[in-house]
Amino acid sequence: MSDPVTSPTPFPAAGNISDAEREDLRRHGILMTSLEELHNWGRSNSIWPLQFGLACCAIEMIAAATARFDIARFGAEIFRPSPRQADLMIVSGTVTKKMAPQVIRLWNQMPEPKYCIAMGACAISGGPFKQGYNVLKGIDRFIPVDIYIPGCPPRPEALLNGLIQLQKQIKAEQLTGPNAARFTRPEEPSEFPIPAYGAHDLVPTKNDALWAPPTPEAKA
Amino acid sequence: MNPFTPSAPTPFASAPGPTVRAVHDEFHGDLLEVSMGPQHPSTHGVFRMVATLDGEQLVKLKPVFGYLHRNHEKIAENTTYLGSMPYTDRLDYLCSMSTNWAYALAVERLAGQAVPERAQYLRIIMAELTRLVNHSCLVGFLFNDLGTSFTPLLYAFREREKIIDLFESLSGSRMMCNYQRFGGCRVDPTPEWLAAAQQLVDNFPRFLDEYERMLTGNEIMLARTQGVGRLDATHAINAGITGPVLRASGVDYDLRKVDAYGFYAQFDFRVPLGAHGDTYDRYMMRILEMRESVKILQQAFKRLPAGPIMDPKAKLRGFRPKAGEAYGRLEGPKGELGFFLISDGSPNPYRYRVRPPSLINLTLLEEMCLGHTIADAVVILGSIDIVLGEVDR
Amino acid sequence: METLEQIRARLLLAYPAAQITFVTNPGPAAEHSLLIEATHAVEIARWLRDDTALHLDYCSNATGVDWPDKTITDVATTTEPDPAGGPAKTVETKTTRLQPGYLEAIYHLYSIALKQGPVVIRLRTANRTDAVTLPSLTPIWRSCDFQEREIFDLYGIIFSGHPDLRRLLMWDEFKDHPMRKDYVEPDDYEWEPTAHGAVLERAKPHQSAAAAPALKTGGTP
Amino acid sequence: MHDHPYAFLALFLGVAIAFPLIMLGLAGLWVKCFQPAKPGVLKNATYECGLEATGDSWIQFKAHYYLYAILFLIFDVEVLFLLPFAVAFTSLSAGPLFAMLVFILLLAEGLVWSWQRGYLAWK
Amino acid sequence: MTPLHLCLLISSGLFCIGLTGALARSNTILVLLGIELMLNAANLNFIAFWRFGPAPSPANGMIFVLFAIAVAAAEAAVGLALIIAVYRHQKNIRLQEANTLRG
Amino acid sequence: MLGSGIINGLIVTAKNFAGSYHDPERMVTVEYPEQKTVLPENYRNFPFLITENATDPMGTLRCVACQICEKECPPQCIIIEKSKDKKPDATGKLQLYPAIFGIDTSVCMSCQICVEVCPFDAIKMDKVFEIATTDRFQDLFLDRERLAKPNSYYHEIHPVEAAEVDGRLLAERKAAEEKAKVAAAAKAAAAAAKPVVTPPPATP
Amino acid sequence: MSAAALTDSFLERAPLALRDWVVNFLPAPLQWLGHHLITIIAVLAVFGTFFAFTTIAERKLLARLQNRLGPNRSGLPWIKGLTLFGLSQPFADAIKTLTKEDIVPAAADKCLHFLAPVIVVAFSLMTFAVLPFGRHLIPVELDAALLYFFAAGAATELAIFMAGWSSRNKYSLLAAMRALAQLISYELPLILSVVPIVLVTSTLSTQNIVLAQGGWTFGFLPHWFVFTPWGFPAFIIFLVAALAESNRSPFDLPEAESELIAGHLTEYSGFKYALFFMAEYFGLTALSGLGVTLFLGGWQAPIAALQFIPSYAWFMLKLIGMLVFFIWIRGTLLRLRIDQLTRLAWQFLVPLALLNVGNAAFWILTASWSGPLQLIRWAISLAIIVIPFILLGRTLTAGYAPRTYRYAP
Amino acid sequence: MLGSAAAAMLLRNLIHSALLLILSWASVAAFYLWAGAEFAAFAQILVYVGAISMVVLFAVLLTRQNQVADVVIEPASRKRATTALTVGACLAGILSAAVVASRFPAAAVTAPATTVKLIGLELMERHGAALLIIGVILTVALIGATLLAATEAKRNPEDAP
Ligand code: SF4
Ligand code: SF4
Ligand code: SF4
Repeated sequence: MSDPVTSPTPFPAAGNISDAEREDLRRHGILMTSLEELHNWGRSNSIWPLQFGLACCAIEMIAAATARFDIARFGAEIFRPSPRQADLMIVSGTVTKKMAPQVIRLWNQMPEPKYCIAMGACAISGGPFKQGYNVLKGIDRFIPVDIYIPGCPPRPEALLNGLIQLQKQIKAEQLTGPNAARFTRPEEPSEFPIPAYGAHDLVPTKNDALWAPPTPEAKA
Repeated sequence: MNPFTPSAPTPFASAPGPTVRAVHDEFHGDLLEVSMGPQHPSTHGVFRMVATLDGEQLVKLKPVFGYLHRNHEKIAENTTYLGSMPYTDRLDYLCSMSTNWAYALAVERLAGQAVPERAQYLRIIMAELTRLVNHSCLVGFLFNDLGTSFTPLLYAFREREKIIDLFESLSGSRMMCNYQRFGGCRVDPTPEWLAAAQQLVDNFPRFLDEYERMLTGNEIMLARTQGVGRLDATHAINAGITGPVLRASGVDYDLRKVDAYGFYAQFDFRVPLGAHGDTYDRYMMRILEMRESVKILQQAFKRLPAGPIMDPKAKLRGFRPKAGEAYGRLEGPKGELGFFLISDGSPNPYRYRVRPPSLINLTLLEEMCLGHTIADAVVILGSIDIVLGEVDR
Repeated sequence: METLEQIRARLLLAYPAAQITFVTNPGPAAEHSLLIEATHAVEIARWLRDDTALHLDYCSNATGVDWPDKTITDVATTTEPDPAGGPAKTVETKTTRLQPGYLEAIYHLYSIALKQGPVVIRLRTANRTDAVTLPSLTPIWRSCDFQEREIFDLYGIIFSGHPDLRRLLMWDEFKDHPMRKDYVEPDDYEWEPTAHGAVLERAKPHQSAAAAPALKTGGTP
Repeated sequence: MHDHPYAFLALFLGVAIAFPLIMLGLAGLWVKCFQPAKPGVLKNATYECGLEATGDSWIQFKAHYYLYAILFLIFDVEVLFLLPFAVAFTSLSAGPLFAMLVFILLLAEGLVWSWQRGYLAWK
Repeated sequence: MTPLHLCLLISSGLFCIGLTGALARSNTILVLLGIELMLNAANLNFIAFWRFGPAPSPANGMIFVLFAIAVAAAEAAVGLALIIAVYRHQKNIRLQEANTLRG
Repeated sequence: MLGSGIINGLIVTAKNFAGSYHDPERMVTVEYPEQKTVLPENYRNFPFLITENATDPMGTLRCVACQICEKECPPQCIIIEKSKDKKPDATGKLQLYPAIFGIDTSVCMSCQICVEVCPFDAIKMDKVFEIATTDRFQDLFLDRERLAKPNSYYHEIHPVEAAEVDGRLLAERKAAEEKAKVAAAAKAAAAAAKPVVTPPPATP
Repeated sequence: MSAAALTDSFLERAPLALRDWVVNFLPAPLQWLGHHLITIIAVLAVFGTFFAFTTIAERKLLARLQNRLGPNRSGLPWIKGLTLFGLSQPFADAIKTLTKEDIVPAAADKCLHFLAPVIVVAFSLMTFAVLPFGRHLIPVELDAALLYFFAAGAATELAIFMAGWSSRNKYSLLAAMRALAQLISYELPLILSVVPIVLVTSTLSTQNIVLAQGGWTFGFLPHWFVFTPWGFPAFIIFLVAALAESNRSPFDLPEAESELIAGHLTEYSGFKYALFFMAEYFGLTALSGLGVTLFLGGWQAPIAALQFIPSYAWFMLKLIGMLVFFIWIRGTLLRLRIDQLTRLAWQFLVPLALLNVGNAAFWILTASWSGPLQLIRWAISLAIIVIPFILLGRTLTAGYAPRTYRYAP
Repeated sequence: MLGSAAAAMLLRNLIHSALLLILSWASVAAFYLWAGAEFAAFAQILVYVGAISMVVLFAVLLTRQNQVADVVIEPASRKRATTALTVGACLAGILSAAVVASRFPAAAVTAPATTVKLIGLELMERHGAALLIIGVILTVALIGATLLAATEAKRNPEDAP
């Protein structure tokens, strides 16, 4: 999904179901779809984020959990300190090159299905600090990101907005068929290589299988 | 009272390297090296402590930095003076207002820039509000480290939101105020804003009372914090520890009094001092300082003069201070926050250096923690009050 | 507090062999400083700390500065008598010389006991390449511990006598000293839709294909 | 098969063990049907705050509270005698009462002794 | 076979396992545990004779078991404390080497 | 006595529990997607470009592509390319306009410096923050078309500030018109030729 | 039984009648089996649901304590726009954890890692067997029911140790050791706090203990043990020990987030984690149930006039009350340190509990005192417990006191 | 019961052994229960599973260093193991033969109705002296064990981290 050209869109846009998909639905039968719906309902209402903050954005993430904004209303206040029980990784803040391997390792150690929100300019692209020599220019160079929330820092409401979008995305996921979600497909990787500390930079500087800058055709 | 005696033995004159305190030991086992952080619920960000444990007891503790090293200084040396101002917001992201001021202070020293009176008052108002924000959050986080299930933190954040709302309606952003300019402030608050702020400040002691009622006398809290993480004055001074942590050790050193920068000399407030230098004292310093801040704020609201908020000679663009250097410092909520600037006459600073209180206050972390349990280490770290944006910059 | 000149005088009395230079600060802040030669730095620092009149018990700030090599053009004007006997001609000979760069460590000292300060002292290395060792002041002021490690990390000054000189901010495998003025940043600007200025230079090689779509979105009305 | 007085407990134990097993089985079934397990070297590595785990955690552990364990063991046994005594308390004569008093005092003395010696204080 | 026979068979089995373990293992903790097992086997016999033996007294067997448990507990406490004390001096819990212990 | 501190704590939390049902001071939750906090006038998120006319946004951009904001933007997230031709601006002067104006919101730090330095009041801060997206490359680079928003929108989100800005602009325009008139009169007097280019009226 | 009892008898017996009715369909030799199985399944179903709602209640109550709303919009699948006040939240969590990938660390002891959650759930469930839920509702009546309860409870901490040790994770190992320390420290005060009741009631059977608390003075002062000078301290000791036994704040050291990440749970994912979670709540519920049984009159109505409400309803109400109290505690207090934890147990609770046993003995021996002597009896009894409480409390908190501060001149 | 006991005695991993032993103790308790000795069964669980196991686990964890080198392979100990096995097997044979061969008087058909109260009465009225002796034993064990376990160890210099 980081590469809009090659990988299929993670879920069909609402109201945009092709004939093949509809056929697929019929084959699934009603049982399958209701199972899917139950499954998605459960998951989307119980998103436990990893308790993990990187920088300033983390404060806004905490603020989103406080009384004023109360992320608990979405069932997502259980910030788990261990990645083993987390469903969502909110990369909230600047990912430095020194920190990147740790972030990726944590992501790897999360069980499927897992989601990633890049919160704030820094997590998306390095943000204001992208000119720094120790700043990773976007966490999506190493792990797949589902939702990007721009802002510096994004308001807590913006995080809630991102969470609602993620819920929508989860609710649209399918268990089987050609558009089956990432975690159901055996060939989709669930762990990503961790870069090593090099003499001048991380080695490698990005995961080529995952990330490529957009090409001119992408726009067309 | 000054604890320093001229003939005091030189602390840490010998190599203060890894010290293994002789732990009174019955069943000495293997030492367990545990990494606390960078992803850890209570390292306040991406700080890492490598703790060597003997059972539950710490025999060694090495802090590891740099997980949030965002190259702030390098970027600032490639940006204009003005361009660095929003970056200072992100240094100590809990108190952007006072960080802004520290930077503005340094640049004003460097360029010999004057600041109008109203702006000085506004700066004091903002800085003290920031202190309230910082200290109440810190206390909340400290209790989180002590093992409450978020309740004090959430109460603290409830109050913080009110102040943050004020900042937002004034400067446009909740956290990244970018409010100070060289020679004044950016926005002039409206009378409604001032009234709202005053009301908030008047109500603040109520919150503090409730907070203290809930926690200060709590037996568990006393047992968890008193006598934990002792820091004596001589060592604290030598290690450059500043701010409430230093004053908790009984040293009377508050830059608001010592340097009397801004208009602090005209305000009537007291500097609380601790006697034991333990975690409890550090906690109480924050509470008492908040009460003093409220006093300062009330005076400031009463006396706020009318007038311009920017020096008419101040320049927004094309700002090129003369060659030279300056070190500006102020009493941030976490300690002495300084900016050291060298100008070579170009629009960008030649050297831009932040003196981060958070980093330097950690100098004696190991010494404070040794012999305590791992649970105490977390609390001691919490009581020092660091913010990683500033530690690693 | 005494002026810096007075301090210098007293210091020279105490350490006649030491070289202590007064460095003026031309800016409005006028924070002048003392340049102290490395061999006596530790003793002088201890003197500054323990002297009863100064009592600089608190080292607030320690920082490094990089002064790269500079080519300085000296214009020497000589008056040459014209061999032809005409009026003496002034000849300008331009000589360029390389002023070798150095690394500098600056310490801001205050006294908490007497509430006075600052006294600024600076130490300089001989050059920027091989003779980059300075004495560590951590044994005198523990607060220099992390700051000197940071200077070592970012500027590459080696502090002899530092108890634990490791990189502070970057990882141990890192080779460069990134705060030096000639540090070359790693080239990782693969995608940069808003490249210009300095960034553009670095992003250019990657831009040709990548940034094109973003730029194309403009167009004339 | 017939109803043994304690058959209920046995059955209860059986069901109590079966219950989590069935749930885990269900979870396993789901994994089999829809969600291929994707173990990996990196994923199954031991967690250590995002770092690579170093050293073994199965070490010889130092536990100050070994003394507590011994105390606990002894007092547990005491409770064992205390309970039947307590049940019979109301119908006992003075002699046994006195015996029990001595018994308890003996053990309490042990507690006081270790307290005095500082074994109850964590060092 | 009567239940009593069954009980006795089981208890003798347990006893022999405990004995074998206590003899075979060189790890002192395991030796101690073997001894505990043997004690358990004895307890089993108490219960068996109390329940299935002739002319049972109402609570005697049980009380003996209680006493036995108490003694076993005391034995375990002292035994393991001893092992730990030895280990601390020796960094070793193997039986053969324990006799080389001196102060 | 032992326990009194704990009981005090319990009383405080109980008070807060009860308060959360009746005391708006204590119950501060704003149920986000349904209820929203009113953003203060000064709130800023990302910049946008002001156009005078909603019907012809690209034709009436206030920006004159002076590139000051591009230079001053601390993280360098603005890109501007000047046009080749000129168009009349609000005051009627012929000005360049940006052929390309892009802001990378995935980098922008919402610092408002671009707004402060812009001499033409052409760039202002928007308040929209619900812009989470799944595609960083497509959605987060805002080009000219997506940045342009009419002046009426500006009035909507920053009423006080916008009124002030418009007042100032109006004054400036008046002054310019006066000057133009004087100049025109002078010119007319001189040559009595050449029509004056009238500026498009600004949308209120 | 009063007249009200006549009206309640049907409701009282309804669950039993239902069971007997179902069992009748089974062939006679299997009836005992069905009888037991139905009881077990009923217990499982009731407390399974109860667990689910406890979690959501905890989240909502904590939220309210913290001035938040808490989960309130889960609703149901298939139906849009329904929120159900978030009551379906636990089911969403259940579905999620059930379908979550299960990670077993490569270094772990696989067998124990698998067994630990099973054992912990099994044994925390086992403790329900002896709780009298109602006048006629008790899964099994044992003569040594209390002993059984504690015996079953002891196994759960062992399982926590297994979990922590088998994960082969440093935080888990520390947690495992803490779990052991906690067990060895708090099992004893827990049992000792119960001994006074055994002294007074001369039985270990839970049902008999509840029966012993029947009756009222003047029709509204129930004869619950918590209202006696020995019962109240015992109840407090029991509460503290119960909190510690079920690893609840302020004794949640094994999973102390701020120090040990998630403690023994650090390496557990998916449903195994949920099982631990479940076991914690089962354990808490069972201990609360025991507390209700022993001190709060079990299923007895608080006022004679309210006897028409079925006994099991009273039991449940009191149980919920206890749980709310525990949640309240969790929302307020901070965590003890491990040394303070053991110290509190051994230097405060155990001596106090032992004294309290003597107190109860005194109470029995002076049962015949009446009139003004009754007052003296109360006074002595209170003195026996209050004076040591104050003295021991002093030594426990010696050196800790709020301080006053000076200001710079 | 037998199986777990045997396995416990065989396993190399001390923790596994200890846990298996706990299982076997628990099954002994189950056996008591089967025999109708309710109080003894729960007492067995309480003391063995709840308390002795703790002490054992602590002991194992405190002395873990040599567990890997707990050698059965070494010739000396292998010899010992074989001897032990033969001794055990012989004894097992003899005992079971004796059991099978012996005749016991007819057993009581129903379990003696033993309530806890009865045990208490019996214990206190008839075995008071024994109780006191047990009390002394326990106290002595307590003091002895604590003393043993708490004596200050000399720290070897190489232990220093
Ligand atoms: S995006 Fe802005 S607020 Fe967030 S971490 Fe980066 S600099 Fe801080
Ligand atoms: S708000 Fe700041 S970062 Fe964003 S475009 Fe404007 S100047 Fe650049
Ligand atoms: S927005 Fe303003 S500053 Fe930027 S180019 Fe346009 S007119 Fe110039």
